[in-house]
Amino acid sequence: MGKYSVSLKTLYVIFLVIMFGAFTIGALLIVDDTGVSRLGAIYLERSQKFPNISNVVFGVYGMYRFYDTLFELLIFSTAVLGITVFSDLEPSPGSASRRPVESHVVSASASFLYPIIAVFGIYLAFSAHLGPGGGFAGGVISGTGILLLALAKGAEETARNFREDSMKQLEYVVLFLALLVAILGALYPTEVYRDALGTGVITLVNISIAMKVFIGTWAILHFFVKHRGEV
Amino acid sequence: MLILFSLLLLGLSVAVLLQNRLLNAVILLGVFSLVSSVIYFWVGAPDVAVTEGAIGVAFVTFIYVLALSDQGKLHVIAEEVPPFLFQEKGELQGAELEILEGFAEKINLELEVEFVGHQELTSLIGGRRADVIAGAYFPGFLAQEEISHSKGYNQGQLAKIHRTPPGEGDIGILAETDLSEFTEISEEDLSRFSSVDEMVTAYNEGRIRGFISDSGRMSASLYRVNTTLRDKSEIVTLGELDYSFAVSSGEEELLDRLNDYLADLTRSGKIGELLSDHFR
Amino acid sequence: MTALLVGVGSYVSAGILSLLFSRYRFWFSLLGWAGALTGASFGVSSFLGSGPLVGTLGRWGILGIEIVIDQTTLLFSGLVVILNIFTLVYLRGSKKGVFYCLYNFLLATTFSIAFSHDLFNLYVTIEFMSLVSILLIGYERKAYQIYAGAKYLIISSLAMSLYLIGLGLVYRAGGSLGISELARTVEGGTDLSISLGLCLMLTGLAVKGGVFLFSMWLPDAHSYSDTVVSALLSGMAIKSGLIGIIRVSEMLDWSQLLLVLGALTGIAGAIFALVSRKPKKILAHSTISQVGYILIGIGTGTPAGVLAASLHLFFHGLFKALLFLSVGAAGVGADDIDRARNLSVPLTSKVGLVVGSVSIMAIPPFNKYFSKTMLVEQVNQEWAWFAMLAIGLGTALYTLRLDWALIFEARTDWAGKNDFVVVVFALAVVLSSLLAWVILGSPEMVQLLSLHHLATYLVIPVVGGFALLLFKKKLSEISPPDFPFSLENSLVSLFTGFLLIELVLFVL
Amino acid sequence: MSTGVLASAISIIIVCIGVLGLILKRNLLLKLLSLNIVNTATILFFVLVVYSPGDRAPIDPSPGVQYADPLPQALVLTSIVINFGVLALSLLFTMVLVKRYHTLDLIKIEDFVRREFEEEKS
Repeated sequence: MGKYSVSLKTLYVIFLVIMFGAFTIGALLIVDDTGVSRLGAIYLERSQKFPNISNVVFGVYGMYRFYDTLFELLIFSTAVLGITVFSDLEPSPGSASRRPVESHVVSASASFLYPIIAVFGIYLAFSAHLGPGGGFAGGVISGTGILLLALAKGAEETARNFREDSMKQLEYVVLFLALLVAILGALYPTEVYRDALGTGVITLVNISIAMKVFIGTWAILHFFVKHRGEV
Repeated sequence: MLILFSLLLLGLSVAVLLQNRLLNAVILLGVFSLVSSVIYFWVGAPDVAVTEGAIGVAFVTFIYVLALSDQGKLHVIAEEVPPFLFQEKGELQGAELEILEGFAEKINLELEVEFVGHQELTSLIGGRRADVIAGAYFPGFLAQEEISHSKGYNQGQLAKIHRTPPGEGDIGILAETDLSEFTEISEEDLSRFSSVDEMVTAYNEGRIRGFISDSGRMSASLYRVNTTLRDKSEIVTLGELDYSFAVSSGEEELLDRLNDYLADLTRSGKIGELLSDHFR
Repeated sequence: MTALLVGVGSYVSAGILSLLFSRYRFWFSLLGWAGALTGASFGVSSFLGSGPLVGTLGRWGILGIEIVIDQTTLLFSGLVVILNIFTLVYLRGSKKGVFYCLYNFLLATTFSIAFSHDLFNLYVTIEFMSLVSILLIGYERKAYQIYAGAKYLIISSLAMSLYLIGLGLVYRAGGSLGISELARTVEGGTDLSISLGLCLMLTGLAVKGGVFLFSMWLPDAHSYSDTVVSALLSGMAIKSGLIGIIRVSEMLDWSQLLLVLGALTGIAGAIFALVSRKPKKILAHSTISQVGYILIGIGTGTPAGVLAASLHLFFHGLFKALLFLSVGAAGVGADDIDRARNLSVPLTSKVGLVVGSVSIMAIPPFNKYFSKTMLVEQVNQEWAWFAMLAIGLGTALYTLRLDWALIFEARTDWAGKNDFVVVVFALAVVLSSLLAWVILGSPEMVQLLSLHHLATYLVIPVVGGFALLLFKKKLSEISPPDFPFSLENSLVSLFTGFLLIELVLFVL
Repeated sequence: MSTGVLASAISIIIVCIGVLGLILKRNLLLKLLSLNIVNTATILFFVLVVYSPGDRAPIDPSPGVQYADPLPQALVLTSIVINFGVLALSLLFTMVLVKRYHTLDLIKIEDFVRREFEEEKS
């Protein structure tokens, strides 16, 4: 009986999921979308007005809808905050003893590779309004690069070199900046995005986002390195 | 081309869910993100591709891999039963230790032994927190469908000790032990205990009229509690059993290699030497 | 626009500052409250000046994020501000800076949801709300809190994925994200294509909004967490999903579907509340039950019905938070009400419980009476009316059962943990019924106070009391089942709910 | 039917597979992996649903050329980050649960949790 009822439930679940899929795919196929005029076309059209922003995607998330991006940043900060709240969790005894392998080759190649990765990340952040990239991707790439250093030189030493505590405060200062830009950008859009400083404001915002994401990425990675192999 | 890549993605998603080993699933998930990132490039969304590449492929995979337990170790969990596997002055000892050390060396893993209570064994192996159950394990020791056991390396008996005349009370037995292979004592007469030591104490206090255990555990316990059985007792052998190891039932590969290794030991005769060293 | 920016800006800054300078966390949070109050009053003055208003953030025209200021906005932002001050004073300095930071972020995002009139902005703010909520649920790191948080997180993440799929369909067919833009498109005639996408979005929002079958995560999350967190989650966080439903239903006429869901939610929630034995669990299930009324209100489809739903949402937020705070202040949230004789409840909590209970039972001069009577006036279908009667009876039953245990059976603790915030809050809840006068004006109020309504709402509790006397023994033998609320089964019931939506949509 | 629609239909199927895994797998970590699949496939759907063959990346647009719709791309960037946040926190919570109960089996965890809650309050 036990086995039978389990398989019945599985069948029911499969039925439900198939119904869901059929509904959604049906909704997709039923609609003939030729001739629908979408907002995207208008964004493309308007992009001529802001010649210093040639990446239209950046225009959308960095200018027209920066308020959403503010919440995106808040979400990332909250994730980092959550990790920080739990970071005084005791690592289990087994995992503390697992020291990274200290080999000269790894260590040397890490210190050689890391600057390249970091420069690439910074480049992505700087050029977000011109080409693909963005502060977020740049920050994550530079932050993940540190993992190399952390694995080669030991997480604790890397953490000490980065002065984690003061960095975290910097992260929230950046959040303030983003808040300011979101508010001012909503109140005085043209002044902020074109007249006041030209590309300056945008690049500044992007670089600070990258900085913030970089710090956050490191904080998350540090937590997981400390609690390695616990799941 | 786009359709081809989407179908590849579909295949990958199925493959992720069919994996038994978590690490493989995680790495396949990384590949899944990579392919989706390629699709973004293809459909003219380089911004999304770069972000997905940075977060989905690199960052998320790193976090998962860091969080997953080290796969370079053979985690053995065991109940402490001298002389099978036990600790003395902080040093691991026992016949099983020698077998497992040899095995771990053969498959290039580092041996890690953790002693746990007998009731935690099932959940630890079921949650893949450990690879092998040791410590005088025998088939029927844990009533669990999700465990497969290896070949035996040593013979033992399942024995029942009871008072003569029997008198009142239940028969004590270890929790989770499945007796259906050996005897027909009905469930109502049994009361379950979490260790043999407790059963010996209960027996001496007269709370139970007898108890059932395997010979290895029984003598270890009598030795440890350092007591003799109080009343006049009779020992009945219920059946023969094979001491062996157990792995989680998904780990067929590990089980095969363990069986091969045990067969090698038997063939070369090493097992006999080893056992005579430890079981005098 | 200024109202939204001032409110959200001050809450976010208060959050960050109380993390950075955690010594002054209380004062920063108080400043944040003052800012939000200013923002909300800007909103009120704008509404009084020029009526309901739809605008875009940043004067970008249709390219920006659409926001709205109408009665729903004002009621919900007012709810946020009121709950904020009472929970803040209740907390005083008892938690660390991190908690205050998360607390302010939660307020910021719910405040923002009140104004949001853009489908993607709703998605982002609601996701942020749930992320902050789960950290607050698991804040004390008890294993059961962590489990409840993880369950909520997984289910809501899946739900928001469904929302995003629906959004994709809607954007493909409608070409816009602003709700009033889309509503214009729908009038143009691409009705079916958009409505299928909106169904998926409705599913996502229903998971957030505490609709039965969709949010089976809710009882665990709301009853396992800390008092203030429970009060905030039940009082306002789940309301953000309902605000989403209100906004989305501006585009389509969903009356049949929402009425069915509302009746189901109300009755099932009441049944579960009736068989539960722990005060916090009862209150959590009661939240689900009350969501039923709100859905019925939205389902009437008339502006007055939606106003009644918003008003109910506002009042429910107040008295449910009051009940959670009273129970939490007494520290009896997880005790068995059948063994209430061993408990002692401080006097202030008893006062709070009395006010909360008469409000939830819709006894005439108290706040819920007005919103519920407005609802009844708007509902046309006979069966929906009977469903509401059943919900009302169920509410009376479980409320009286709770009151019997915690007010009469439990000893009164005169000296101990009296917390006068609860009494002040209770006073505020009593006074809140005046708001109904302000919003409706006197002619409608006189209509609502007609004799047969008054009689109905006095009779229901009496009937409920008698029924309770008869069935009390029987009730204490039942213990509520746990299995519908496990992660796996909640997911199954989510998709069952989706199937129900499909059925109602295609069959009726 | 355009390739974009077909590909987005396939991504819906991937969502369905992820949901099946999410419901039927007992292992908590596999559940998280399935959730990850669902979220990634959703994002893919969102981008593909407005794709038409020959779209170019919307960078430095000039009139008369066909470009991909920039709006979904911008929105999706946000939801990638959101999904990351969800993943990080759920992994953190999983870690805490595993540390406490030494198992990834969700049914066992639920059992332990209920028992613990009852014991603490009685």
